Amino acid sequence: MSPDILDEASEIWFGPQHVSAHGWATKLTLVGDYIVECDPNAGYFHRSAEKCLEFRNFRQGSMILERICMMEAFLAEYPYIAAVEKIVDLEVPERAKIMRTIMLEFNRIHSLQFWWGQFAGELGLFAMLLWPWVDREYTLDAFETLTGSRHTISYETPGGVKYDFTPTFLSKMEIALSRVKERMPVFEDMLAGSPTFRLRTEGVGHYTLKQALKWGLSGPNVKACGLPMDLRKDDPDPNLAYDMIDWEVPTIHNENHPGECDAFDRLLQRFKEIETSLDIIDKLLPLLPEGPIVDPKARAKANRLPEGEGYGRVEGTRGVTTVWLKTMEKAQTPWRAKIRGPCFASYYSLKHIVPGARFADFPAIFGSLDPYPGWWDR
Amino acid sequence: MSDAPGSASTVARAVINKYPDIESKPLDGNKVELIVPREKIREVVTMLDEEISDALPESMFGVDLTENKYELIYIFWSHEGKMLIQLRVQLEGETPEIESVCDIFPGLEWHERETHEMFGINFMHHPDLRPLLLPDELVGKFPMRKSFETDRSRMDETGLAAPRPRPKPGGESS
Amino acid sequence: MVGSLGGYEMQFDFFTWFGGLWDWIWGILLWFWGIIKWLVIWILDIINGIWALAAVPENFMFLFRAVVMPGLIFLLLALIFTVWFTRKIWARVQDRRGPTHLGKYGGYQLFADAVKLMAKETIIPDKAKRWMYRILPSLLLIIVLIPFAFIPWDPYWNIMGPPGQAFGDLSVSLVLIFALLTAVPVFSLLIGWVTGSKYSLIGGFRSANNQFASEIPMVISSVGPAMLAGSLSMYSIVAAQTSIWYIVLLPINFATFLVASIASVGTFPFDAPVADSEIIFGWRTELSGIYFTVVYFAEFAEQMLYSAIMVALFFGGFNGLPFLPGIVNFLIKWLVVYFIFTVVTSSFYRLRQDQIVHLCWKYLLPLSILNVVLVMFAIVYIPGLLPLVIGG
Amino acid sequence: MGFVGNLGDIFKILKHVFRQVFRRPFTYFYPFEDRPYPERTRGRHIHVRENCTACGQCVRACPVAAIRIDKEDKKFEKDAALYFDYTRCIFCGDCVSSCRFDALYHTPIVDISEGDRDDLVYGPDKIETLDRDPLEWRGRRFR
Repeated sequence: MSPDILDEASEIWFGPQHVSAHGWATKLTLVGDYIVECDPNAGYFHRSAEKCLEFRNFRQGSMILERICMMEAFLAEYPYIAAVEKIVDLEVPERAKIMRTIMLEFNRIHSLQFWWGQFAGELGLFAMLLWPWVDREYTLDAFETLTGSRHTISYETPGGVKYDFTPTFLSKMEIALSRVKERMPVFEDMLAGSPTFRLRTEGVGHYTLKQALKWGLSGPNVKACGLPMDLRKDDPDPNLAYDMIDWEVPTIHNENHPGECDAFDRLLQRFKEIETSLDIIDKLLPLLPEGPIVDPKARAKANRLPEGEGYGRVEGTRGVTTVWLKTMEKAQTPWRAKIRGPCFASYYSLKHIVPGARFADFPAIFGSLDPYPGWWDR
Repeated sequence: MSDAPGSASTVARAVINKYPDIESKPLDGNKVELIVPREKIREVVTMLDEEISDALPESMFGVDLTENKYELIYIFWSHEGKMLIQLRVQLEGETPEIESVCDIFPGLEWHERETHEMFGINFMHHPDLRPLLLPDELVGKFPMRKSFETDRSRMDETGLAAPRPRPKPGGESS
Repeated sequence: MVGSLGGYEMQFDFFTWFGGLWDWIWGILLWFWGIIKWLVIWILDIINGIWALAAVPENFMFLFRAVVMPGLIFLLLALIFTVWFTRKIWARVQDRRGPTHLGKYGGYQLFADAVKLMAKETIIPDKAKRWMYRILPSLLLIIVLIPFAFIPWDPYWNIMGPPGQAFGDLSVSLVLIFALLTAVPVFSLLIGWVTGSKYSLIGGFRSANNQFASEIPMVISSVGPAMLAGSLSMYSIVAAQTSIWYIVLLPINFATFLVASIASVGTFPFDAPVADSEIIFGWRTELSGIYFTVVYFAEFAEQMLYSAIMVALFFGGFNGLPFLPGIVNFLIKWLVVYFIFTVVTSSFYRLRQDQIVHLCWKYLLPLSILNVVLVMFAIVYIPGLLPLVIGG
Repeated sequence: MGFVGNLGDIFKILKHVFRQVFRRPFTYFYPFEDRPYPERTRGRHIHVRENCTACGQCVRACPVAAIRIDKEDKKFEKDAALYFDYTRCIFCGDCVSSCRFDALYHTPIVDISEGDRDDLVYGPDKIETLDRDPLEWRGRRFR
């Protein structure tokens, strides 16, 4: 930055008590209407989840993880379970694998429904803020029928699943999914089709694929650049059922800037993500066999784990979510647990994406990266 | 050079024949682990950056092994080769020092800041090592170390109270 | 002989002086009483004069109209109804219920809000300029309420009275309304600047920028009906629309007027001055208590005013169903236009400040100028247009 | 994408919004109306003293140590009094799943709000019954 620009720059805190920045803060250096420097500040949500994990045994650990990101509780707690299952080899019954995959995809749809509303609210249209959240009520109702709680579901345990699918749950899921399918064209008109939306998001928050990978971005923020990097296809987890059906990873290939993406491409990418999830659930439901839902010896084996390190990974709605566990011989609690959230990288990447944009673009850029403070503060 | 999926071992072999004193240990699937000495970390990371075109710096974190012995683990993922490279660095001393790699992979900048404030591992040439997550009163106390005592008044009520057989390296762990 | 005190000769007879003191004091009191009496009499004369003036039926009717019926009381009640109506529409657009708990359909919610807001403590930030912080909000509300005097609600029952009367409708009331409304951006800029916070400063500049850019297309697109009716007085424009409403002849003009009025009020699509996801509440961030109430009402009064002008210019104010009194026609049309105004504003995303200005200067302005040119040619070359338009 | 295209989009959006305005809103009057809770809802607990054998499994299973057991206070021959601390409880359902003698159940009652914190510690008398004093406020029954 040439020094003479900075002397007439003014600093504004897009601060923690801000209407649309609840729980995080960024120091923006403004020259006129343009942002010259952006310094994201983390730590407002820090509840030391990693230290708490050192005091929880292996059945209770996943409950801390699902409270880090309420929007994708199934997806947040699964890496911990996968890490435990890598350390001690529990054989997960077939039915549990398919139920887990169905619920992960159902949770991805729920998280994207939330994101539609939040992004539209940040851009100013409060009608579009509440319409997807009305559909979300049906999804949460289905979650509550299955597990008993809307957000903090604690559904998966090492070795399988806690609650079984009941006919009422299947009918409620059917209602929720048909509601998503039927409302999709309406939301496409209101979001992608709205001229004011295109004015606010085209060419905003622009980065190339190379930069995205260097910052550690993953998930829809990278697939929008055209790279089909999806953990469900790259590193299929043995205890999930993604490799049982054939589906392909949705990506966006924008012709006027091929290897790059901006806020509008990320929106189109998330529309495709929802269609893929719906398609996966429709394919998996008929394959659901009868049988036990949890490995009978799971309780005994998962009580004290042998020495070892496990690295559980899952493709969350916002990117790759991973948990790394290290356990000592015959210890009830992990020696060290590292949680890596997808939004850790997307919040950091604001530091490079935002300079150059206008002050009014900041909510659009921030909203399009689909951030969640729980992930970078843990 | 991204080629057949089985390329994790080829990348590891390329690194080994360039730096003989690194030993590698294949993990399950397409993952490989390299034990890297402290002073060679920058060279290995730059070499990884050139070898793998689309390396994703997934995470970097520290592990406290009591008695001032720490371990740094860098994890990189590549979509082309579908491989995961894990670098492990052993560290010694009250506040160990290591070169920072955040100019090669900017994604690790905040990981290094967090490890610095949680474990007290100093990263040389890091642009701004301010505390990332901790409130002011915890800065400098390195809470993630095993020696950081926590409130254990209600430990007996949880099911964890049973004495856990642990290797007795001296330090009293969680 | 001067009083003797046991044989001493006194140069100054104290006792007679003391005896006279009482009369002196009594004189002062009388003098005071004279002033007070004069003052009271003077006030009574003034009241008497006013009463003599007001007792004249014509003046009294003007006072009654100005204060009660289409004037102050009616406006405040209409204002409160508008706020309630807007909140209900926003709620229905967002698939929820809006105010419900107080009153049958949340009717008393607005009175409760008004009382609460006035009772709230007014926190004046220390960086604010104190006396300007106190005066400006009320000035803003005055400026926005005055133009309501020139709106022709009813052929006889509007504030300015029928043309023949003493106060007769001004021949340039359309120009006067827009002259008053140009002061609004000045006040929003000043309030934003005076309250001293960075966010409100940005909001103030944005609102001024926004309104300058949108007022010109609005004024130009109101020239169309004036040319058709052949006069600049609101009353005669409305009177000329007996046979045909001008929206039928000038749909584009109505469209540019609607978009420009939305931009100059600063509601949703052109929401930069009050962008709550960026600069918390724009230039109104630091106001609280009674000042916030006044400014909040000023915004809704502005929306009411613009929809009333639209009804007068394009929907033929009090011309409508013959059996209904003029003011009822006007109110029904005003309700419909206000409904359209609110629903249109709550269905688009917020535009950036430069995009708003870009839209106003590059699209609205040429469109409204083109429209004026069209009306000119239509008047000259289309034979049947003039008698049709002049109407009764 | 062209002026006419934008105009078409604008009218499509207005059609959606107009159709939404005249639809029945989704929300309901919460304190007076309520949504049907499914039977698996993890609300407040009910402790059945007859089946309880004071084994303390629930105390160990709780991740946040929200249950305190008092073994001396017996009502039947081999049971114990439980104190549920609802300020700490996260409603995860581990205690219910770890109780082998069916002595603990969840109920779909989720609105347990109290005046001060120590009322939230449900003692043995409060944890067994579902009835609680109705909440009256300004002439309206909330509970």
